[in-house]
Amino acid sequence: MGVTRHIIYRHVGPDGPLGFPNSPTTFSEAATSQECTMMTIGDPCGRMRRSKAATSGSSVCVSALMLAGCSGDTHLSFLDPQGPVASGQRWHFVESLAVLLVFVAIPVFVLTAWFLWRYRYGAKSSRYTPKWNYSALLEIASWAGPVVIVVLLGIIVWRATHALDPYKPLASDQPALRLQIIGYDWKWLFIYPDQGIASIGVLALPVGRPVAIQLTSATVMQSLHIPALGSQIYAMGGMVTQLHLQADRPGRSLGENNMYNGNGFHQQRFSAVAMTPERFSAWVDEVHLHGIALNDQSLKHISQRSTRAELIAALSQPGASDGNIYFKGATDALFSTVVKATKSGTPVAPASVRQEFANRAPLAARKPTESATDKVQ
Amino acid sequence: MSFAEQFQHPLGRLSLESLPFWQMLNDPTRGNVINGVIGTAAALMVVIGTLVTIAMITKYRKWSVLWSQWLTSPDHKKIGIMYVVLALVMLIRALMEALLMRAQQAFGLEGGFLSPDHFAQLFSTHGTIMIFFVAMPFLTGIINYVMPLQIGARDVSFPVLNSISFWLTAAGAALVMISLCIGKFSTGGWFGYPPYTEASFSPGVGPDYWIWALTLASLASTFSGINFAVTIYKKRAPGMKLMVMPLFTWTALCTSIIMIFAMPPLTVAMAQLALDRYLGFHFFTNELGGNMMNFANLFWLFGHPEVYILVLPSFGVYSELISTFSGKSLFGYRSMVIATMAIVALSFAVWMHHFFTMGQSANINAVFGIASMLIGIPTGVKIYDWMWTIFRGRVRFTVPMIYSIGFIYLFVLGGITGILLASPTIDYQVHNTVFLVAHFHNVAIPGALFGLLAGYHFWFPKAFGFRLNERMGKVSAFCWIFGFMLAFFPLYALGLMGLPRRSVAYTEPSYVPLEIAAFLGAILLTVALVTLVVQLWVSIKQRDKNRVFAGDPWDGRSLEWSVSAPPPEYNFAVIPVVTGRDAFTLAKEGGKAYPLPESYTDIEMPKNSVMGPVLGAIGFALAFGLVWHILWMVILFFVAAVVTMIVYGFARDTTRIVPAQQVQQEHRRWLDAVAAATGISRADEYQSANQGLAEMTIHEVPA
Amino acid sequence: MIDQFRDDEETASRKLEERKDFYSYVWGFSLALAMTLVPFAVVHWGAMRGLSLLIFIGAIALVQMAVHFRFFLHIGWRQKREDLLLLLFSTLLMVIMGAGTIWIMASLAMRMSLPASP
Amino acid sequence: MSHEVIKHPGLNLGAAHGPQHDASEALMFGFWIFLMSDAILFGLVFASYVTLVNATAGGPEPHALYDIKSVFIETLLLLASSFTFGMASLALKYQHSTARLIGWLMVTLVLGVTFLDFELHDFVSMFAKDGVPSRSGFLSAFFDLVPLHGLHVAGGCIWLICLVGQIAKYGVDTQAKHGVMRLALFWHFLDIVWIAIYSVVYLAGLA
Ligand code: HEA
Ligand code: HEA
Ligand code: CUA
Ligand SMILES: [Cu+2]
Repeated sequence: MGVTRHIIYRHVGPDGPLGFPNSPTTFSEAATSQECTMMTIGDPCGRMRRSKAATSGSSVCVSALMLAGCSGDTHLSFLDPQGPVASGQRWHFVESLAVLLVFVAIPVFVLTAWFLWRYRYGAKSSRYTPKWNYSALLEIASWAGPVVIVVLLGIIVWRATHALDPYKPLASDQPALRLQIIGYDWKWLFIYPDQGIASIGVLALPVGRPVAIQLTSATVMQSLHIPALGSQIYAMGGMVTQLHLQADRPGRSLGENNMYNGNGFHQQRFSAVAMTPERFSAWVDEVHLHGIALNDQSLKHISQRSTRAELIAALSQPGASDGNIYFKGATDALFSTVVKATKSGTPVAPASVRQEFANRAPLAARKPTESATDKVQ
Repeated sequence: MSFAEQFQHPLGRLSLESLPFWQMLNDPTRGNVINGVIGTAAALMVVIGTLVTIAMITKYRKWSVLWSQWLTSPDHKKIGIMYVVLALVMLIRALMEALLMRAQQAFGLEGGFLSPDHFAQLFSTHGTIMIFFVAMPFLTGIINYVMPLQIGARDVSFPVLNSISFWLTAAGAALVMISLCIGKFSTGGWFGYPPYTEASFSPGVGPDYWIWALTLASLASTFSGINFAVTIYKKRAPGMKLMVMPLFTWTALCTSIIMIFAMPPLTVAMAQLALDRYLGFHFFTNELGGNMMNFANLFWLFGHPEVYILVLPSFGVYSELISTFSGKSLFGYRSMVIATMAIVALSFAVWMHHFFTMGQSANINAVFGIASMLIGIPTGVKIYDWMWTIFRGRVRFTVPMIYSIGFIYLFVLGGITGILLASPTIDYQVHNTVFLVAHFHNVAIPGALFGLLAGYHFWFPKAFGFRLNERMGKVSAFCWIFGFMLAFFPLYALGLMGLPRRSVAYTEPSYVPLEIAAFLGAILLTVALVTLVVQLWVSIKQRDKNRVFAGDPWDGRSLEWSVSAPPPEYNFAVIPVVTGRDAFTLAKEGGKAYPLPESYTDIEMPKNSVMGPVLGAIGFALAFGLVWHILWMVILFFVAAVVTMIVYGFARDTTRIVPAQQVQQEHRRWLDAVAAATGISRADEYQSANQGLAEMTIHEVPA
Repeated sequence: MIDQFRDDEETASRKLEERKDFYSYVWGFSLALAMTLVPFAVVHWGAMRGLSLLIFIGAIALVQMAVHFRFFLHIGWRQKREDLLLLLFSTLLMVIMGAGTIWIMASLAMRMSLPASP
Repeated sequence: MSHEVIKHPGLNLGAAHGPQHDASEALMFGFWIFLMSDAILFGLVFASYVTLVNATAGGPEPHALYDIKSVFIETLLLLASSFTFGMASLALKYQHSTARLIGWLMVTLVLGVTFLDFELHDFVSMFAKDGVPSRSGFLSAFFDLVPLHGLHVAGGCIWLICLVGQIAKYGVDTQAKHGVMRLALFWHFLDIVWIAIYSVVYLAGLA
């Protein structure tokens, strides 16, 4: 960390999402801070260390809610699936890879090596037929082999693509949890419209219940990806995409943006934390109690081009001290408002071309955001 | 500021701030200093490199030779060589950038030494350069050099247009180079998706540099494609029917067809983005009805066929090599041709697999996924036919052959990961992770670049009259192969571990060992390149020992081996008559490889033309003016371009005559040398005894 | 004398050819004119509506293009094979690219609008 | 004679022109390929237009902007110019007087320039109705597609003038002939593009 001025955002928060100073929780301060220390030491990946910016002002960390999330490493990969979508994808991946290795790679590798050795220049006794260049049988085999493989794969692919379409709601006896996600530069805002809360930096999910997500972007194109839970999907300004996920067991998974969107791109990460339904509702209550109001003013800050750490500094409010930010007062209308606003932009009225161009912001005036972020890096 | 005002200042947007060290001097924070130093060093290399080159040319008084023998030459062979040199120069930059990126990521746990902005410029320029200004010029150069010789033609159909194509490419390359010294390049990656690259999110000059560089390259490629296609259709030697053409020529034809039809989507995408940026249109903006998804659509309509532009010529090279160095005629010629054409057709029908995750219906995803997999069929046929060519042959493990073997193994792996990506379900997980980065390097390097490198070793003696040092070639080849594996296999694992591409840094300590391995791989690749350069130097030193004037050092099979090395400017003293596939081998077998013509005729050749350099310079200046909003420059050079073309329309008398007598003299001198040379067996290929005359030894060995 | 005769014959056949060529342009022009007028009239006086009108316009346009290719660009079956193949191949690509684009963009547009009720 | 294979698209010079006829083959083929590449370009601009045609973003819509009568006249002008260019081609092929060739070419030029004039008027009247390209995605697409064709026509006009200049200077030599033949292809090709614009943009837009 000290080597450079980069602040790489670490997952300080997920295990203690509610880092409100002096938050009157049901957990004793002593117990939690002790636990924090313990976990800080015990965390094999050193994930508990905090960047200075993020920790400032935080003295207490309520992590009991998140114990499960803390217990292991972050799940990075769909090969270590935490839900039905990812495990379906893993199975499909293994199956396809096996077909390809067994029927494509191995035959080519073995035969080529064998031919090369047997028919090397020095080999005097192997057959040599310099003019032989056609054999109907071999030709047919060369075409038919791949055809068969592709047909086989094609069937698998057709089925898997439809089964795992991210737009397809997951079958479940529980109603899906609605979630709306807005991509900002360089953070995701997770809105729980039915709970009336929102968060940045941590995505809390109840275990065993499908999550129906709508995504949009308030800026450029982004791609939400939580490998251990399931698919990635683009989020685009003025548009709404959908994603369905589910976590099967408590745990913390890596979440990120996969579509480059500027200097803070690599810091646009978060933790998807799956927890038991009870803990989830406790978490929701907690956020209601201590979240920052999601109003015009905080939204103005959020929509700046800034990393999460910069945003926290800008908000300069308690409730953000563990590196994540929690909001109360999120409404159902917010998401569609953002979609519409992004889509319409600022209407331009003039009748003549000259005026039309006059309305565009001067290039020089558009620059500053870049230099602002340079400072932090 | 209005549109007119933006363009009002005589220097447009140019200012001292555009210099790479400006920020460092004004705000000397640590990060700024590191970036400033790297940037300045890079800019200095460009400037000093240019100055030194100019000084050397002046010192040795080579300007007039350079001008009249090379820069204005319409000779396809010289243009071909200039393309390869351009590729090499650009490669040096792109490789250094790759090395920097790998170093940054190796130390990228929590930071590293590069600023995100700098890193973004690295991957954007690296990708752009490698595709448009390394791979494309390299393959265009090789096609230029080899194809007319293979079909028994004296030149391409439109030699001046050929020169113009080259100079437009060079202008694009120069634009990318100058972005190091003045201003910045785009940070949007090689496909620069809007709205990120729109004026509202990237107001600087970066995307403009990228737009105009690509536009120049795209125009040039369209012209090259047309030129090659017409040449192949209309200038074949008598008897060279389509189904008799060497496979490299076939792939050149197919590549040209892709160039002709795949460049328009790129041109449209670039033009529309430029309209957005310059005139406030709304093609790809968020607001007012813009639709950035159509940019992705247009770009990949170009982008996917483009990757087959990269790989098809190499497929052609492998076909020639494997047949030559197995001492056997190519297995399944007809299948090979059909497969190549199938790849061309299919390449236009799969573009959507680059944005499976955009949200379209599962039906569309599945259709395009399966269509992508179909490409595995013709590609597989090619792989198998190469294997059957080796089968019952006599394989010589020469440098080009080592590349070919490396290719077969590694490309099959890369193809397999391509097939995995073609499954939407899997793509949903690995799209835009470094798994994808591993895939495309895995196909682009062993597929496209190994082939071009092998072709370089194969045809170098033809172009320059002496062979390359074999031992160093082998060292280099093995460094390429193992360096590649070390550099890119770890990325597959990293991608599966969730590392997004274009990450300047990461927080996961478990990535570190793999990242370091990849860095070592990149170093090994650099060693490979250095070895290649040293090899060239050593070979030039030893050239007198390795002359192959007779022209046929490897027992070649097609017409290019039937002339002297290097060939005369008119290629063939007398246009050969072709009787079948492997035309030269047939001639050798029939004892008619070196016929003595009864008479010679005058040969009409195109005169030198300044059109290429002039239009290249104008194109560069026009693009530069556009990038920096320098109005007078834009107008001036636009008018200049139009006027130049009008003036050229009035040009008459553009050919000159090589007198029959001169042709006779040169041809006889070569025939004498052939007569004086001793044929050597394949075992002695790498001895000094190899003067370019192959001993005819076809002894079948029955079962 | 015989030369003279041959020349005459040649001029005669060239005259014939010229007439043929000339009428090709006349035919092309008249047909094209008709096919410009008819859809114009239909649209202008509202003789048809909706989808059927669009199909009608499209069909006439395609026929008119074929007419131009035939009578102005002189594309026919006696063409060199590569010229015709090129045209057909380009048409194929245009269909793939155009139809593909519209298919994909329509699907995206449909799946990406803001759901009516939350 | 008439059983001869046609060597290239467009009016063939025919054997009477000797080597000039043979030499035209590669040149015309090259130009034909270029036109096909250009056709793809137009095709994609059309596809962009179709995807954006509804993206009016609250701005003016086709009905409010297009003037079908003016477009109809433009179409007639272009059609007539294709015919007059055909006459020029005949004058070239059958070696009529140079004056006749130039005459037909000039008529074509006048028609082309008149077309451009009408088109510019259309654009100006659209501007007056707030139909500027920066108003919406739809208008962006419109002003990409239609003026692109217009630019091609303008380029054709300049080319035509140059050819007349060459003929004036060198007479109807090989290069002038090949120039006229290629311009003919270009001109007729632009006509075909215009039919698509006429139908897809204007007629369908007003339907
Ligand atoms: C042809 C294409 C090509 C080639 C050859 C390479 C070569 C290399 N590439 Fe690159 N790369 C791209 C195309 C290519 N790349 C593209 C398109 C991107 C994406 C950009 C984006 O994100 O937008 C990318 C991105 C990319 C990244 C960014 C990954 C990320 O997004 O996180 C990295 C990181 O290290 C990388 C590394 C390398 C390395 C180490 C090499 C090399 O070291 C490998 C060695 C290869 C060579 C050194 C060149 C081959 C040799 C010759 C041509 C010989 C010439 C000889 C003569 C002329 C005689 N590449
Ligand atoms: C030379 C370049 C090259 C080549 C040849 C290929 C070849 C292939 N590519 Fe690759 N690809 C790229 C360059 C290339 N690609 C680049 C640059 C990108 C990324 C651009 C970016 O995002 O920056 C990319 C991205 C890319 C994607 C998008 C992924 C994403 O964005 O998420 C996909 C998805 O389908 C894909 C698929 C394929 C397939 C199916 C092939 C096939 O052609 C492979 C066929 C070969 C084989 C299959 C092996 C041999 C076959 C056999 C031995 C026969 C038997 C096998 C079967 C029947 C399966 N490629
Ligand atoms: Cu766990 Cu703090
Ligand atoms: Cu692709």
